[in-house]
Amino acid sequence: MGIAIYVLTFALLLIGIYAVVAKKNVIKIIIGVLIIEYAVNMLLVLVGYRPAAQSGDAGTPPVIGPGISAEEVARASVDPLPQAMVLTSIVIGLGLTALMVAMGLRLYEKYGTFDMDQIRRLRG
Amino acid sequence: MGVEYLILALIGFMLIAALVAVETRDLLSSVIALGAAGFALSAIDLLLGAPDLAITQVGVEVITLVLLIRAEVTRRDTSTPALRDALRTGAVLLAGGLVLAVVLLAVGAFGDKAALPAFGEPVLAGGGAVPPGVSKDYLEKMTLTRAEGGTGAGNAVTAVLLDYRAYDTLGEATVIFVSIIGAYAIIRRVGRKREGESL
Amino acid sequence: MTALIPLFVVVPLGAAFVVVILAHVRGLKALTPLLAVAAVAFNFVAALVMLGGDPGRLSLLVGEWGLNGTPLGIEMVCDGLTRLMLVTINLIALASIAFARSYMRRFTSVWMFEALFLLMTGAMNGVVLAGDLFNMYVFIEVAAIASYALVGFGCETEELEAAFKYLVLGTVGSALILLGVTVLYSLTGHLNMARVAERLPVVGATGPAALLAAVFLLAGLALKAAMVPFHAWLPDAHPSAPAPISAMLSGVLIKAAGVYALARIVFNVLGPNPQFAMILIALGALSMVVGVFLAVGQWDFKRLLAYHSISQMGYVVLALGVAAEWAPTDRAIAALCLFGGLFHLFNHAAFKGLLFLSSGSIEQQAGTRQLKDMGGLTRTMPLTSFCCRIGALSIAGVPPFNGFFSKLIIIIALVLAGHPVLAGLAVLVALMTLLSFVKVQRYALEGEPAGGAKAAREAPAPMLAAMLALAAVCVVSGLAMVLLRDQLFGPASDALLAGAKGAKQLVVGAMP
Amino acid sequence: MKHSGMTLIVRSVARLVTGFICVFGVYTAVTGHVGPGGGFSGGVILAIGGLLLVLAFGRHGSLSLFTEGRCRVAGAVGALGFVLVALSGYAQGGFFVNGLPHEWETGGTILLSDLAVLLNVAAGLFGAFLALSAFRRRPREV
Repeated sequence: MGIAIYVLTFALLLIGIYAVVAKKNVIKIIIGVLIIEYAVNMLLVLVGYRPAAQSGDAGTPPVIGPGISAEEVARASVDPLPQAMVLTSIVIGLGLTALMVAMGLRLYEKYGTFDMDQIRRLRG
Repeated sequence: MGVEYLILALIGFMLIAALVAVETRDLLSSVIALGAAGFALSAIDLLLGAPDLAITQVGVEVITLVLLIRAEVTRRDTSTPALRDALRTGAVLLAGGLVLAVVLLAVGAFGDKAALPAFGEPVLAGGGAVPPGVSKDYLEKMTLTRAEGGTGAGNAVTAVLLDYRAYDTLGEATVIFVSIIGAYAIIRRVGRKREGESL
Repeated sequence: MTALIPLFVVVPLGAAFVVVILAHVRGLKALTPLLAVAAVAFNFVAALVMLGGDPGRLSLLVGEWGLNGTPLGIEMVCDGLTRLMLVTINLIALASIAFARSYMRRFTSVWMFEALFLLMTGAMNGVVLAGDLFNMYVFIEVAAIASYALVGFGCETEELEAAFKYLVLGTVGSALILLGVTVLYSLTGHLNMARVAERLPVVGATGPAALLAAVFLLAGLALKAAMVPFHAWLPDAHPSAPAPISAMLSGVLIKAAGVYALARIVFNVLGPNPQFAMILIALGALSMVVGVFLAVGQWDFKRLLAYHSISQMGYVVLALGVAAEWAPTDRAIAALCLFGGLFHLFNHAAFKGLLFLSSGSIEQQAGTRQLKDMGGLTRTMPLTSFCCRIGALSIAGVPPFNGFFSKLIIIIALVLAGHPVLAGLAVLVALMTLLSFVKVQRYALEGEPAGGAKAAREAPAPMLAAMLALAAVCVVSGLAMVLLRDQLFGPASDALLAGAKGAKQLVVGAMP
Repeated sequence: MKHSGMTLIVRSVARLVTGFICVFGVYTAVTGHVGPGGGFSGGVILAIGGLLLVLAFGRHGSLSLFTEGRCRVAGAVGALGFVLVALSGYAQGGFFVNGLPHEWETGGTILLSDLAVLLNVAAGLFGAFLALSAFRRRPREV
């Protein structure tokens, strides 16, 4: 079961890389980059997961709050460090999206197309 | 074990949505399919015990979708496949196959010893060859004082993000700042001045 | 001394934020260039102070988070290699920002350029000071994003296309690096480089999971370092940027975010072994040869320089690979290889920075980058031509200049290490490089002034000062090599050769 | 320039909802040290609030106070605030040392950092959105 989850995550990564390498539309390339980000973020959360004390429940968040004592967090909660890393990585992805969209719009303005092949041809 | 099946199903959904996003010709559908994958990811985050990530992922997803839909000046992907693209696809498949083989080895599909810890049994849980890493300290010292290694925050993710590893977060805040200044720089109306022009 | 370490990162970042604020306050906009120069100059002086101080390892636990010798937070490390990189980065940064004072007059919104430049410099300092894998990734990413925007700063059509291509490939590289870091974390439970290196052998440093991490990290960093076959973005991106940025990208970014990180991870985290050595040797030799063959046919001056960057970085990676091969068995040969490689890394920063700056000066005055449209620049721009010639002689490996010594050491080390074929290749590539720069001399500098070169005038004083300073470095560092070896390169190669064992010493410093 | 807003229903709903979204964003940020959330989530949510208003009322409808330039300055101030929190550690003996009272559920400087990050992210994203949508609408250059 766990192996299938990991393997599917890497399959998602490959779909993203395929889109970046083989697609020629600017928007499609941006989508490919975002899919790669999803796969990486998901892998990070997956490696920190451990099941809740009661099997069948969702994992225990590393947050002390109503109904979750400090002992329970220390014993059974998921790993907080990968989550902090993913938060960083999500924000990096958002910043990159803004930059990529800016470049895509600018390319469209200059060439009137999103097609990288045509862009290359127009450039000569 | 119900959670694992749910996660598997959601990842399957993400894969399908990603394939649709990559392959469909209509760019608006493509972006919406990507959004579906993103929201599935935030559901997975919730199941994996990461509510912070789920909140942020939903927010980021909304902004990403708005930005991408605004960026769609045309709706159609008009590119035509050429021989070179087929070659590239072949190269990706080949490299991907190799990587997947290493991945299968690494996740211990063939019962290898030096494999990744199995899903649901992170290093943190102990029991592997190495003792649990730093995260064990993060979780066990939450209610302690600073001298004993605690931060005084009830949310371990925030404690890691803004105290133990606050320096990373400085980098992260800088990333947002740098990419936004970069976006401003890219969409300036004029990049270079012409002769004798002052702006 | 340790209190100085964070300032390398915080001063440029803080200065960048202040630049953005000042640019929006009426009357204070004129202060932004001064602030940018001051921040970089401060860093350069601080780097020299660090170099002059205690040559051992300095370690700083950020936030003083440590318990019984275990770091809980992030560790910043300053050892011999870091000191060398800090001096290199801030030297080129100072020359480039001084050059940019005049050069960037033609561009609009120069304050954005200054902010991005400072962010890129600070982030590169962060990369070389990082003692933590994820921290290194974050700063590689900051530096890379700033460089994507800077490549497209002119907003012309080709520049935007090059920037987009660079952005996409760079992001894939970053994602691969993060995947590698993830795998290492899930294996060892730590992100601190020293801790990872310590625990990796316990879980199997040569097992499939460690192999997976190595594949991701090496591929991602090779993309960042533009090693063949991951080099497709570099010949478009580096020439498209404004000249001071080309100098920064070719001069230091591919080194700090690519080669330096590669060396750190192979030597200090994964531990040198024959498989990684083979990969590095193959990447290095391939880049060296393919880069120079692609460069010979170029007529665009900046593009030619960009291809030479691939080729010259090939030398460095080749030397690192051979060092990794010999590190477990013969320390002396490995040390010689590292000396050659790191010396060449520094030299390449100096002469490639000089060449890109002079290409920018020529482009601005003569209005063209095409070698065929130039000629006789020696007469119209004597000082720029002089600097350009020194850079060309250095990169071509002509005796008294620095490039000659580092290439000679690499070739000697290759022969001693039992790789005569690779040594022969290195000699061949050096000759091809010489040939290609004879072409530059012949078409751009000699002969009758032609094309845009007729109307060219000498560059303004700040630009000349930056170029002359780098030219002086090229001449002096070649002659002062023997002196520099103990000061600069000894501690640097020791830092790498200490390997996983030495990494344990990284964890010192104050614990609460 | 005449702005392109949306229909009356959308505008009324947007007007109602935006307040809640913004309050929720700030709440998420300031309670980040005791519960789920933090500066980044809060900043992103706050930016969405602004985004909703711009989408419903058009660029010049209700947010003419927040220009691109002001957003840039606010983002820079947020980032600079975070740097100052980092440097304030020097008063306690080192970089990023958390010097404020640091017992259970106070979090020391965490709250201050959260607020700085909130300002940085919200202002930055909103400003970027404004710039990109303004770019989208302007006529093609020759």
